Amino acid sequence: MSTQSRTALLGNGVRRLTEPRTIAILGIACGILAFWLALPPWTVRSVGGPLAAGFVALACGIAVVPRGERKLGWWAIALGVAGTLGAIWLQTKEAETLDSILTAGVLASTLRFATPLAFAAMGGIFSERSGIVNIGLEGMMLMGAFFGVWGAVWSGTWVVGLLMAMLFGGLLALIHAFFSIHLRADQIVSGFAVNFLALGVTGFLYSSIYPGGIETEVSRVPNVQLDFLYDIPLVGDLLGGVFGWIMFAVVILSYVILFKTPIGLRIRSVGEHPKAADTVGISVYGVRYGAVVTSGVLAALGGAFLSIGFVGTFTENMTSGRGYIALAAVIFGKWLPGWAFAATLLFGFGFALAIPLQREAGISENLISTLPYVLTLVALVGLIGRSIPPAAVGRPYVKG
Amino acid sequence: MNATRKLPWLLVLLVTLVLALVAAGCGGDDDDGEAGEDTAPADTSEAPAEPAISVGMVSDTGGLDDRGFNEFSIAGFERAQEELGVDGRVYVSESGDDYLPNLTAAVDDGHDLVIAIGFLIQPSVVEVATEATDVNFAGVDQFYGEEPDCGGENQSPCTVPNVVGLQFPSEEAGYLAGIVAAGVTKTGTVSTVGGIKIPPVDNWIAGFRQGVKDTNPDIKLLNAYSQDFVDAAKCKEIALDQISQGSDVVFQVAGQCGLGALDAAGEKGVYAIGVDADQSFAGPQVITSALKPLELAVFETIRSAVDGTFQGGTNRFFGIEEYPDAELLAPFTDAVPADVQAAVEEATQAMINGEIDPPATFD
Amino acid sequence: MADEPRASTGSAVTEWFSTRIGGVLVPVAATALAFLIGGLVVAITGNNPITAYKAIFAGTGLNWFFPWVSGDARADAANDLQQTLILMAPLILTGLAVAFAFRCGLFNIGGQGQYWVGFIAALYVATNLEGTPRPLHVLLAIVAAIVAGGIWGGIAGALKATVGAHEVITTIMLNWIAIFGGTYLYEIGGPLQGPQESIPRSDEVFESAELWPIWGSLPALHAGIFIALFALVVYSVILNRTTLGFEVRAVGFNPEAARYSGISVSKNYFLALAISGAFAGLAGGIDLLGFKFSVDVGDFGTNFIAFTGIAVALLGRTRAVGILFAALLFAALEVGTSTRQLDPEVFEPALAVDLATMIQALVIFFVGAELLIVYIWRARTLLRPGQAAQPELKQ
Amino acid sequence: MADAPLLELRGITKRFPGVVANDHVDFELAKGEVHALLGENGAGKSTLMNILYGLYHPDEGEIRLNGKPLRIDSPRAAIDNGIGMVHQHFMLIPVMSVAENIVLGVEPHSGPFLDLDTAQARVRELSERFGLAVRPEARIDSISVGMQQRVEILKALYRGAEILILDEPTAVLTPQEAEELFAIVRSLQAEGKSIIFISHKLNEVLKIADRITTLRFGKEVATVPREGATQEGLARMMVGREVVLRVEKPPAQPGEPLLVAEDLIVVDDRGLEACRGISLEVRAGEIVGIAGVDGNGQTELIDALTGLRHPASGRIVVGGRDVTDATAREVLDNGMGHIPEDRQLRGLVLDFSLAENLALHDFRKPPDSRFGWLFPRRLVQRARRLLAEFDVRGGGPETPAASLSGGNQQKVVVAREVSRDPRVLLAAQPTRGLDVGAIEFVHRRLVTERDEGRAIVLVSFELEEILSLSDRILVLYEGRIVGEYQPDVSEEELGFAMTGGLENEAA
Repeated sequence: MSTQSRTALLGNGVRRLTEPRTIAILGIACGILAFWLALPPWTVRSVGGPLAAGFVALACGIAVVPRGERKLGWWAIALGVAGTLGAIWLQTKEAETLDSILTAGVLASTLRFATPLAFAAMGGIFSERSGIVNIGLEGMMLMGAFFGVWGAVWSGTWVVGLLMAMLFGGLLALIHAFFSIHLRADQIVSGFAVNFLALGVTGFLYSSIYPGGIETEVSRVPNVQLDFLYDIPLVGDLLGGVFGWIMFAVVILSYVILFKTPIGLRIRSVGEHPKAADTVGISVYGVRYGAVVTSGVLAALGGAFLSIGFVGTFTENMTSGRGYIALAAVIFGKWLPGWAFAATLLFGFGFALAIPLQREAGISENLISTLPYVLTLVALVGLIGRSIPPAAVGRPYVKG
Repeated sequence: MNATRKLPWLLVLLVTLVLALVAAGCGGDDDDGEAGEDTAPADTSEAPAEPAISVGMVSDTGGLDDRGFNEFSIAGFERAQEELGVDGRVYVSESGDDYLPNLTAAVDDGHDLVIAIGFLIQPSVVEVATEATDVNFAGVDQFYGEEPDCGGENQSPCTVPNVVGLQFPSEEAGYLAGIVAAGVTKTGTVSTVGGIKIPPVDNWIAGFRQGVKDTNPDIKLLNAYSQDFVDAAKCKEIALDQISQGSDVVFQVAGQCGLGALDAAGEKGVYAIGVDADQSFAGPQVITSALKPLELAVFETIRSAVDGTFQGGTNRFFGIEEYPDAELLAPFTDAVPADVQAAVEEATQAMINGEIDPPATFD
Repeated sequence: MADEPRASTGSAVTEWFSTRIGGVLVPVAATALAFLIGGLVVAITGNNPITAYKAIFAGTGLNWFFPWVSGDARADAANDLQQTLILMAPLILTGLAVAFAFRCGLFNIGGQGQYWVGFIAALYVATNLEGTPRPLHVLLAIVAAIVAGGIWGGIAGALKATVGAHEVITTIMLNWIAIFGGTYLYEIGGPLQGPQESIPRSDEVFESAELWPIWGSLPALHAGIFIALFALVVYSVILNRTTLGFEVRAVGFNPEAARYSGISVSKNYFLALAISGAFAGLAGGIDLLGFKFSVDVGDFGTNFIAFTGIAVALLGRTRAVGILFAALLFAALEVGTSTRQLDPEVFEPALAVDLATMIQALVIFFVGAELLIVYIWRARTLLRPGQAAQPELKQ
Repeated sequence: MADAPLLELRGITKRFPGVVANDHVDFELAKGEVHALLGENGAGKSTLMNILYGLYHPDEGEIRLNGKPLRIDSPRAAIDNGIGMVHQHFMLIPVMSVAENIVLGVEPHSGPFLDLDTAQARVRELSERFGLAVRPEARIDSISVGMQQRVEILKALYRGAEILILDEPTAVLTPQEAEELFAIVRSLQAEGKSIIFISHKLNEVLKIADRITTLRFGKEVATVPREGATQEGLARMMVGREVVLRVEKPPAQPGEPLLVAEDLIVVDDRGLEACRGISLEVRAGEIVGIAGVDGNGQTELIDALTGLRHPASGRIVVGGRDVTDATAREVLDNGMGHIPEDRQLRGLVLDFSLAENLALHDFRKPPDSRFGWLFPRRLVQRARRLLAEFDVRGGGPETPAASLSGGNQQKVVVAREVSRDPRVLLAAQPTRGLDVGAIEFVHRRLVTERDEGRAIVLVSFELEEILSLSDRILVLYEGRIVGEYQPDVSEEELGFAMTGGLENEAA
């Protein structure tokens, strides 16, 4: 960040505005606003205002806590949650359908939007922690989405679908790894080519294998029927799917592997200072290959969630930009699994929010659709600059 | 030097990978593909006589497998190839930029009849047809006005002597679907998931809403758009939201995206109604599907060109009045009770008689 | 590292390559390799790659340049060539949008958003100001496109310059905002929707704002191609003959050294993205004024011209001449693989589109991986013993 | 000590494109010996050791350990054979703890999990055994350079190294720290470890080594025992001719003050005060040396003086004009010349041609450009003149800077800064990593510029350089100037001030 050049007052002013402390205070303010808007006697027509304010509060909190502003940050998060819940509560009071709101409301929808993002983000963390930028996540997800369906249809069981998704996501990642590790191609360029390639390959295969669309019943990743859980309205919806469990496991495992095992230590060392790792006998190339392929496998699982986990079909380019958003979550979450997951929840919340907003507020659907991106951009301002990536990320390593 | 020395093996590996990626996917398909290649020429050689006429189909954007305008319009063309022995080919538009060049190419390739699919392509059709006066055109989902109600602000394009507009009052099928929905709902709330807010989408929804209201004015109606025709996850979330709002019948009008809405209904154990074609493959929750006689319209248009009855400078309607035999709803499942089926039957008759005329737009 | 001999394999060898063969070999070889592998894909799917490629080539209209093509074939070729050239103009510009930022060390994925913003601004000017004389109206609309694109790119640039927000992420976000925002403007009931209430389409531009057609019709090749060619010159001049270009290149190669020389890195980040955006915005402007004349909501999601522009910039190695030829190649590829050109019996139309995408991806891969090409080149020289296989590197 | 050697290198040859880095070098190491490898920068010392450590592969020659031939194709193989190396640039990961750095690659684990407790215990135990006083849980970026070096040594010991290669270990240390290192080396020797000590400093080689092998231009010159070796004799072997160890220069004739700084407070990137009230004055025609251990505020001071970083408070005057709030460009235009530390990273744009590099400051002004319009041909013309004047070899105006040798690259930087006729010339580490010839060139040039009436600030970590060039010496410690000396001060006294000795005394 030494390029932080001092462009006189403008730069300084903005920097002051983007101090974690300032942002945390802004977040708290938004949280209070959300709470206030949600509460009677102030009767807002739509649930949109408090939800949006709660979103901003959450965003600010999630952004600053891992950057050191813990106390204020947690306050912002708490108020954001309170405001959001208050808004939902208000809504249920109006609709008088408590049950239906809680079982399939904004939070469950948030989690479903976040699931594919979370898989891809965990993949992104592995790759970037080892020093390889992976904007090919999008393509790897797409591979997972297609080959998940293909495997499930071909074999008749979702298990094979998942395996195929992982296999082909991993293979595509291997190509990215080969180009960026051995051939030292620009990693962003290579990742971009990966996305193009995946678009072409999946489109090509989809058109040639299923010329009339997929008309057979696709074997789906099932829901676990843990009755005692499933009966609780909200929890049942959140934790009903096998995929949800896999996702939580992946997030926790990612953390444990990266920070509690020798493998993780090596991955991080390669991303921070490959030469240092090399001199103690760690295979830099080996670790990077492993990490990038892992990222492909995970991203593909995210894609498979979309196809055989959630909607049970494949459509061309069905990931529609989710890989890029996952990448933003990685940076937002400072390359830490827990916080990146929180960031995916945040983005998921943004998308989930668009639906009730459209329903309640009656604003143009297209305008609302820009909301997650605008809010993300707003939240990103000042935060990204402070995320310090692994020191060697993006730089090819030349063995002596 | 080290890295480059190892390259040969990695190169081999890489090429193998790329090929594996493709080959693996194609494995199951090879037979179909080759079979198709083999039979296509055979077909033409066995064709009885000279092809009657040659037809160029210019698609809308969204791909040929869109299970919507494109796929079923082209199905009509394929039927004409088989039954009428016509010749011709399809021009795919990937984006709006392709409309003009595709139409121009279709004219230049010497087709006698050019069928353009989709209402957004209409201005391009007018432009090309005005120049290529010796070729006949038909526009699916297009309407051509008569003087003086055309051409100006806020009006449809005027008729062109060699162009026929093919019109589908989708609100009729939507109306019947609405009756079904009103008949099977238990919660008193039904909903629609639209793709992008354009007339061909809104026609369905308008009819549907009217059908529901006419059956039971107390039923609550929900409607939302996904702004997307491909992202099935989005439509599924919207449908789930509507179901959480109490809807127990979901009518999708969102192309491939809408398959997600059907899936949501299946998952939540409520009813769904498909669109365009019989979408019962999505599961038993799909109690029926509202149909648009695209295949029929295209086939009929081609037939008129073959037997010389093609008449340009006008519109052809493929509504229930013109084609009372056309199926508007796919076969019901057992979930639709007999009285509802009877109500549908009754409304169909009323529409044929002109007693009911569902609106094409809604607020 | 001090005086350790620069033992690295990559930079020295590739340097030798780009200087000795004028940087032409790598892109050409990359393209050849991409087509080779693309051909293998075609073969695997049971088609004849040579026939397929022949058909694609014929579809590009480039055979118009062969004197022996005559009659109907020549007329067809002329038509096709017009399409290729129409597409080439915005591809040059979106390619420049990527290339200029690249020279400053930035990756501008936001060309698509900048394209649309420029398009919308030009549309606004071209559908208003009735009665303005034609050259002026055209000029105003084009300036509007340039400025709007520049602002859109400048937002990402300003975020990069002030708070260091990564441009890849901000430009992606800005793309979506432009796409959804544009759709909103022209949707049914949208603030800029055209005269027909039931159709989500904009007004038509006034004729006084249309670019002059120069060849053919429906759609005709328009004067935008000259604007694009001129932009190539502007690009080259800015980079090589102005102090601004000098700064941009210095920052692109080594921001730290640039800073030590008193060059403001943030200012150049901002300017580079703003200028990039201006190029992309101009692309939107000439597409509108040249042959689109209006927009409907369906267009926003189906246009990927700026993404192809990335491939153009990379294949052209961010050099003006390279971008010219790369834009021609990709325009030809897109037109040649469009279904109107391919006989369905030679190659199934639905697949051709995806094949083109794959070839584009492969080209990007191989262009990015100079070492691969270098290796293959070496292997070639190794086959001929007696020749110096080892390039002489230093001193 | 003359028994069968523990380690033998025979006829090692390593060629890089265009260079023979090692030309049939022989080297042997006895058990329990400290064997110095002496040579100039670029003589091939590091290459030889990197070969021994498995980072490079020799084109010819063989390595024998205990008389048996050995193939070392990776650091892992070297480690497995008990060879450890402390690199000149530390191979430590700043954001990780000492213990994590030490166990990296040979982690203790319980099941699949990393056992950090065991790691820390073992590190602590080793540290105590060799008297290293390292805290295993500290983060690398929070400990001193000397401490980091000990971590590197521990890293090797942890892996069971019997042979320890120390590559220019004192380059980054203060004289006191160097003494401590020598003590550690002796205690290692006492434990039976064998040590290869790479250096280009004659005095310390004579102090610590049992035997000394000299390399020049990649060839082995001689191996001599310490007894009987003299500085002069070693210097001749190393350079191939008599070297002038002190720069001959006429006495300074200081004129008016050209650079004045008052009470400068400068914060670093982390927002901490790195310069805490620095005042200094540099006059025309004098060289002021700023001595100090790396990290005591030098970078921030240089940044502030050159306008790259604005001081939080204080005042800077260059040539009579207040430039406290000026931008870097304004400061440069106001008569500041800056030879930055690390020419490859900050001094040059390696992908630019020499002509462009030489114009890096002045391209905005006529005759290079006018109204923003650049005249590349004029850049080339000027470059041609400057390259001849400064005797830059290895390329013409159109050659990319990357393809020049380090010495010639530095000449380009010097040429650029000097040719602008600055009033103040700020040289940071101007000879780092250069060979003797280039060092002499830079030193002579600095003296010439002084005599032309420029005010010269020399920031260097090399005491020898400071002592031989400066007319006055300021010592920087923890962001303050803690003393001013005349060039006849002893190294010991300077070193004492540099490590805060004066402050502690005062306290």
